[in-house]
Amino acid sequence: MTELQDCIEMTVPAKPEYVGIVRLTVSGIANRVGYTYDDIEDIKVAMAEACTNVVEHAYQDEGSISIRFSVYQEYVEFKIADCGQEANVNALKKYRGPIQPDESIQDLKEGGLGLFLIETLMDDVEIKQEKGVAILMKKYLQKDGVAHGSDGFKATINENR
Amino acid sequence: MTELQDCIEMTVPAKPEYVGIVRLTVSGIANRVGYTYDDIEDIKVAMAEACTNVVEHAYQDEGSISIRFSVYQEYVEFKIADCGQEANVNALKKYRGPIQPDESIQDLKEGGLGLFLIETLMDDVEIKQEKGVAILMKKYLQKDGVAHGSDGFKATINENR
Amino acid sequence: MNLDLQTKALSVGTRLYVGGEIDAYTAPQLKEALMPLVEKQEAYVIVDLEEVNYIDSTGLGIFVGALKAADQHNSTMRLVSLNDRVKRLFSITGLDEVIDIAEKREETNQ
Amino acid sequence: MNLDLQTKALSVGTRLYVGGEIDAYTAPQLKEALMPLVEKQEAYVIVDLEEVNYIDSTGLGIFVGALKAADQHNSTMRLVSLNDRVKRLFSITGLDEVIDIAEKREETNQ
Ligand SMILES: Nc1ncnc2c1ncn2[C@@H]1O[C@H](COP(=O)(O)OP(=O)(O)O)[C@@H](O)[C@H]1O
Ligand SMILES: Nc1ncnc2c1ncn2[C@@H]1O[C@H](COP(=O)(O)OP(=O)(O)O)[C@@H](O)[C@H]1O
Repeated sequence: MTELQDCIEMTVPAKPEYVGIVRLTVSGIANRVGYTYDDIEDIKVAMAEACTNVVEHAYQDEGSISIRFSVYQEYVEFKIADCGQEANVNALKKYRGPIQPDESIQDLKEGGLGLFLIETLMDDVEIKQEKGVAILMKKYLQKDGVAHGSDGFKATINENR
Repeated sequence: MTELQDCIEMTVPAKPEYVGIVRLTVSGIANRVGYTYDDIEDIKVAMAEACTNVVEHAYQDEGSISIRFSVYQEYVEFKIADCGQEANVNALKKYRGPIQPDESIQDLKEGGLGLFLIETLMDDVEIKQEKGVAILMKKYLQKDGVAHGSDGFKATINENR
Repeated sequence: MNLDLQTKALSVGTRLYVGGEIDAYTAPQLKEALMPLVEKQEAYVIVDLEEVNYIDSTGLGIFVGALKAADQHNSTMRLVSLNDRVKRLFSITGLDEVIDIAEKREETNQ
Repeated sequence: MNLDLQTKALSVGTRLYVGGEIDAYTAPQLKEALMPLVEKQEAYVIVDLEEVNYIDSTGLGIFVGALKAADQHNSTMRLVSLNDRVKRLFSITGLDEVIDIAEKREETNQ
């Protein structure tokens, strides 16, 4: 039922100019696998967030981003990993939410939305300590117009189209 | 002068549906590196030919295509490798040319143009026996409108644009 | 990522419109649409490649196969509206010498 | 793969047209164009995102920074012509509650 069908791997330098190339590859794979237009865009954002985190936080010097796509019948598991310094993975798991409208403008932070977006856009997200930080995220394929997983927001958006 | 700048690697299943995904990634990388439009299209064809050969000839059963892009200042080296059975690499190195107009139609072959296209479109091509067959090909970046390498045909085409 | 394939009956013959990228994945779709057309006796088949933006040797091979089948059935196959990139691959491989390819884009409205 | 950035002087204020994908690679370009506009005292800046088809948190962060700078300089920043995808990311993150975003596409011709 959830037998692995295909596995695609990719390694790129941890530099900002490669995040767009990863997005291009992601859109090709997601398209081929059969995701809806909106799901493809969500996956592109989530993947870019994970890659950008590696670019910005994983390495002192140079390093690379390892990406793996595991294609199953009902979902794809996306893994983004680095070999950076030991990160405080528990800190990465703390509660994240959207910006609060009652915050004063000067208290708003310019960062800190990446992991929140990943968790919101993907169906199942796991953060692990491996050689560096590894993020595993699943996105279920929508069949017969019914969204699997618990992404109620997306279901609403789709209805509006 | 020709110091390695970036290295990108990719592994995909040796199935026809992944050749287009490789092309998409190739176009993203070639674009970023700064190739002209025509060069990008040439590289896409050459990469697709090499990948299609792996899909069609390398494995009895399943297998994968390994791709590596080594970005240097003046060129990119593209490597496509498989882990298929031992192939007769010498046979792969025999002379190849275009179709002869005096051949009778019924003698024309439907295949056999892949390696010829690779050799014509890329600047420097090497075929090696490694775990399976490995093809290494270089494409120089055009600077100041002057083509490096010996690709006279392309230069003519460019003039017509 | 599939080909877009449509046929239209002409006063004489058939026009096959092809759109998309012709590669190892999509070539079988082209073959399935094209072969039955050229395998009729004395057929006249125009293949319109205006919407094709990519072709490689797998696609070229389909046209070689179709040419041979057309030849066997006294049929005619003509390719029209090739963009520069697609045309170029027919030229490099020498296939433009054996396959009937309309020279100018204007010739396509026949 | 760079951003397309153009400014136009309005009878009151400035309009910044942005085109392309706003991500970690291009966000610095946006920042460089946008910050000087909102860092003027009592400026009025319209950012036209009609040609932006992708944004992620790095790009959202630039707008948060610009909002803070605008606030410090008694300036106004208004985002217009967002496509559904881009708008959606401002909504999910709650940024549409703090940043002035024109509701309908029509409102952009001011
Ligand atoms: N790959 C990583 N390696 C090390 N630290 C990371 C990694 N990814 C995320 N982090 C940490 O988690 C924090 C939150 O990440 P995120 O929500 O994406 O926001 P931002 O990147 O804008 O700070 C980062 O500031 C960083 O400290
Ligand atoms: N990766 C490979 N593994 C094994 N054999 C190969 C490989 N690539 C090419 N070959 C051999 O070289 C021949 C010529 O290849 P090519 O010029 O691409 O034409 P075609 O693939 O249409 O036969 C193939 O028919 C095959 O026998």
